[in-house]
Amino acid sequence: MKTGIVVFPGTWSDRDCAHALLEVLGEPVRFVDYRERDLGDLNLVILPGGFSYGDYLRCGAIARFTPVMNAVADFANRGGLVLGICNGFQILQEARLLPGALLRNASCEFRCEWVQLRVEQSDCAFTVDCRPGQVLRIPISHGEGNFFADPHTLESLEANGQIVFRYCTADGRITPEANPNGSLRNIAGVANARGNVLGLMPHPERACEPLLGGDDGLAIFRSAIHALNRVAV
Amino acid sequence: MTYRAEVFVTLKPVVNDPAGLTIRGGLHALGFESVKDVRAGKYLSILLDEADEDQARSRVEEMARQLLANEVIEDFRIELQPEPALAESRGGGPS
Amino acid sequence: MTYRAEVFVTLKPVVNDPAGLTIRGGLHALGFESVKDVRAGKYLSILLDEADEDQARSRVEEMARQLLANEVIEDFRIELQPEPALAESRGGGPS
Amino acid sequence: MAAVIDRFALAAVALSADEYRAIVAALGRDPSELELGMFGALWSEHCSYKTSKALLRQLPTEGPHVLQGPGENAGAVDIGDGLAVVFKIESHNHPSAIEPYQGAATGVGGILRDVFAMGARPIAILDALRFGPLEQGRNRHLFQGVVAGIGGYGNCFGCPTVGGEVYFDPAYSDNPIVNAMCVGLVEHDRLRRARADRSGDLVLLVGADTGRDGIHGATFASVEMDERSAARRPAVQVGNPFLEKLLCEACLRLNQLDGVTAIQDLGAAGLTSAAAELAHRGRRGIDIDVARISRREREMSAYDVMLSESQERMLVVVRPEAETAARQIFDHFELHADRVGSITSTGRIRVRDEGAVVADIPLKVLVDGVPARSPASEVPDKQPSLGMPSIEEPEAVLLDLMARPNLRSRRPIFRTYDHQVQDNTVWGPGFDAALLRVPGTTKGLALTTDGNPWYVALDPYEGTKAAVAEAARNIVCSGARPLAVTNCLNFGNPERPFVFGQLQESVRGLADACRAFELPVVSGNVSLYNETSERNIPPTPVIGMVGLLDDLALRCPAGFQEDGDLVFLLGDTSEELAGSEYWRLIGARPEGRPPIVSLEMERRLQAALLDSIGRGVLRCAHDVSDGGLLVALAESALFSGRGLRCPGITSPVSREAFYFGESQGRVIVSVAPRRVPELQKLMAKHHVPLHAIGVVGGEDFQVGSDIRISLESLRQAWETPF
Ligand SMILES: Nc1ncnc2c1ncn2[C@@H]1O[C@H](COP(=O)(O)OP(=O)(O)O)[C@@H](O)[C@H]1O
Ligand SMILES: [Mg+2]
Repeated sequence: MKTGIVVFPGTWSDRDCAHALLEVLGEPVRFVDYRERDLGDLNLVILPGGFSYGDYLRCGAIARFTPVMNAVADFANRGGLVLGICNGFQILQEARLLPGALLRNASCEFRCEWVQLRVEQSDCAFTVDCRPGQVLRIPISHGEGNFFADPHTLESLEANGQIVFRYCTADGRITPEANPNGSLRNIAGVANARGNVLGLMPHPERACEPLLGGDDGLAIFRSAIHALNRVAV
Repeated sequence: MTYRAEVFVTLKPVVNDPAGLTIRGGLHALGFESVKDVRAGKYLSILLDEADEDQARSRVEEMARQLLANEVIEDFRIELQPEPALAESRGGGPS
Repeated sequence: MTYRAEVFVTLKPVVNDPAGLTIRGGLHALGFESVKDVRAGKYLSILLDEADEDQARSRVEEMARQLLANEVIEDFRIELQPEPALAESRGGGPS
Repeated sequence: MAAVIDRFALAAVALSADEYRAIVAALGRDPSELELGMFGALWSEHCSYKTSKALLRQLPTEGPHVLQGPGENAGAVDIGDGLAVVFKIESHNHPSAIEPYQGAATGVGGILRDVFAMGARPIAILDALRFGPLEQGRNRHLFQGVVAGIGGYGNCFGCPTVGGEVYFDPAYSDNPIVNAMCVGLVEHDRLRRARADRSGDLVLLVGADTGRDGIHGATFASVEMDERSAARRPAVQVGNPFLEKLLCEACLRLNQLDGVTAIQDLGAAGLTSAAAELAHRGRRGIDIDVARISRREREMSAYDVMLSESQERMLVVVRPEAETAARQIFDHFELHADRVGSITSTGRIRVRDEGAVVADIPLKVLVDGVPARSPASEVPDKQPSLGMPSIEEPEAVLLDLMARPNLRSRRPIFRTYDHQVQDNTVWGPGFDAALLRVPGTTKGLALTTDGNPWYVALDPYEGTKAAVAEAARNIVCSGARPLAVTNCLNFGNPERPFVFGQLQESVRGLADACRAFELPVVSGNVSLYNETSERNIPPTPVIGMVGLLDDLALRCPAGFQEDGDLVFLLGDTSEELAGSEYWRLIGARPEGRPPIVSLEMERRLQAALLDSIGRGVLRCAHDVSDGGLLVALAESALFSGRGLRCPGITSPVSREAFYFGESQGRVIVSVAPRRVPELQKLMAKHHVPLHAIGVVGGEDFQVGSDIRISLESLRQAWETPF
């Protein structure tokens, strides 16, 4: 497997993702510049967190038009695995590869803290290693992670099983108190209909080592690796 | 009487505007070469009850001065109209 | 010809507006009790060279549709005037 | 004196008539307007340290691990494995008072540039803040704006904010304190000095276009604020953390390139200061052509360009043959670079505008020539220690204390800061010191800032000593060994004798404490003239400290770990209540003698702690500081959600002093019962007093018959929102 980590101007969790994959999981990675147009050598593409173009107009709005995004769209349409983390999630939505939008946090404040996620779907490529209902502890770090979609879209997301993670309490309950940003229905991560593109606000790459507070994030990367191996077999 | 005030807050011309510059760069990259300058600001639409238009205007000016803008780096402009058909005042509701 | 376009980007009425709510709270705390609702949006002032007003307007509409607003959550409105006395076009210069 | 140079012109550049005469004498002629502006900037307090320089000479700055002491953009200390830690703290008080968000944001931007100018990757930010009480709307506005601005810049840039401190006192109402510290890492052989020592090198100006930003910001930070300053040219600007991120990545890549001589950030006094210091450090001269500089605005004069303080700009000095390679790096990051001049052998800074020479000054005069100021000073008499008021209800007092703005949980603040980005944060904010992994090693860096303002206000010498001791204690509690110090001296108007006296005493305390702990001071910053309408801030030194932990596996947490563990107090308590939070809670007058640090005892305590932590004897260690013993115990309980039972402690001093006094040199620790004999032996060996306190466990916090509170009520008090 080979993972590409896309670097836009202003991206910062590129190095963290590379650390998690390479140093913790021993998976080869390569950084992909936003001007590149060819992802032919890759099996997994990560759009990491950060503030692409400063997030000045809208998170992800400008990054979405960089050359690499055409390649990412092609890659996704061919069934390649694409993971958007935080700013990467926002970029995928701007590019219409994922539904909905992310508004300012309801508190209007940035939030950096550990949260719990309930795995809602285990047939998404990024959760094949998880049980439905499993609770993962992973940090968030964002000012605009408040998931919004119109009622029609929401219903179809529910119906198609595209809601992959929801914010929950430590024992897996979906409550308003467990929702750190005001997201509709506590949605923390959604997939496309085909299940090969996932976007989530929390940062799994920050939860890969007990030394740093926990390693539940590994489940997401390992799932992708296993999903790919399965296809390859 | 209910009024709708629109407040436009912009950075003073002498102040640098990173957001405006970055948006201009984004427009150029999209092929909108004719764009020479972009300044980014805030737009606030405020619904308020006041006795008359003068009073409404002077209240909104106070708000802008105290909270909505920082005159060290920002300018603001206010536009005001009466909001006629507002049956009921809905909290966070839209116009 | 040089035109100045003003683009107002607002959240759609069905989308809730945390920034607007927070500002309303701030205004109430400052004693501006008459404020019933605040909606927060973006204000962009764009200077561009185009052949005529129609073309300028349609270009700015394209910009708004493609980049400046996200139609999933936002609406926009455009106002346009010719910018008369602009002697010289310098990169990041203010008007 | 030339007719044009009147009192007002000098006031505009904040120079005295004597200083003007010194300039004329050195140049052998009257300075031009631009030259006078350049002198005003470089001879300002902010750039020249003319009032504090002589005092700062007392500080120890050398040590076996010091790779770079004061005098460069930041200090650097060896941490083994070929790596160096680079750090510095700086103030942005004045801009933050005017525009709190942008003032604080650009403060973070400035200190980040100091660190990556040294070739180091910034790995952590800390912020030390002081405000007036939040009951006043303006203070709340400043507080919220500053916190949002620090997060806004650091979060976007991608450097974690891992620690700091926030205190509230009416004395800071007009004049908040905003200090930011940045810590970076670099390989020894990539540590870069901002020193242009080769004639013929090219000077590139990279980053933002130059606007009329903060012209005379440097002088502005050196005179008191008054009503007029609001009407001056806006001295606050809008930070661009996105551009700074690109600049940083470009500089780090540039740092790997052969043929790059020096990198220098543009800060106070802009291009004038950057160019002059760069060339002067290398004993060279520099030519600048202002016509080549990209501007943001029309009709900017040479004066505007040379003195602009536009943010997010760097000077890069390269050999001519390296220019192309350097430009490739800038192009990669879509950064704009102008070639604005060259390094010469003249020893002068020469500024040209469209061919004409508009300034020509010997660097020795401009950079080093300012006559030192030694204002009159007045050192107050030592205060007597005061008698104790007695308390009726310790439980109510404890709950009140936990909820006080100065003691309650800082989580509402630090959860708005990204404290994890870069994947090295072992412990973020919330404990004694933050702990970061040194990537690629088993080592950790412990980071803290400290400076209890009330002790310093009561006694600048003792208070500053205490700040150093507390910082070191915080580091040691995590298991790390203190390495070196940075400091920010925030004081009032030094032309007032009592203020200069405070500064003198404070620096003396800093020097004595650093010597006692063998801690070199490798960088720092002085912020004077924190005076508004004749009201001066209390003396506010802030100590930033970095410590090294050789093996992260040996780190020691601050919260109780296991039920049944035994809790001890290390160190002795005296009848000391003046300056404590309890003192303010009961409304006592701000007078008396603050807690006094015995440097000798403190050294023993810290050695004993490191010894015990190194042997794995301790389960937790937490320093007893603001609020006193019970507050420290309550915090250790809340950190981990484990209760505490103290069977009734026999207090060697009055109950008030024991429970709520802030005697220094004390730490609470917990140990597994079977290791108690070892602990006793170690403390005996180091001659550190050991007092049994209680047992970890349960849902309650219980002290004899005085206190029995559920952890939940403690938590509620502690988590009172701001
Ligand atoms: N402004 C701030 N930014 C980040 N962290 C902060 C800030 N203020 C306080 N903290 C963190 O909160 C904790 C408590 O602060 P403080 O009471 O000053 O600690 P201590 O007494 O151990 O020095 C520390 O971990 C500190 O780093
Ligand atoms: Mg402390």
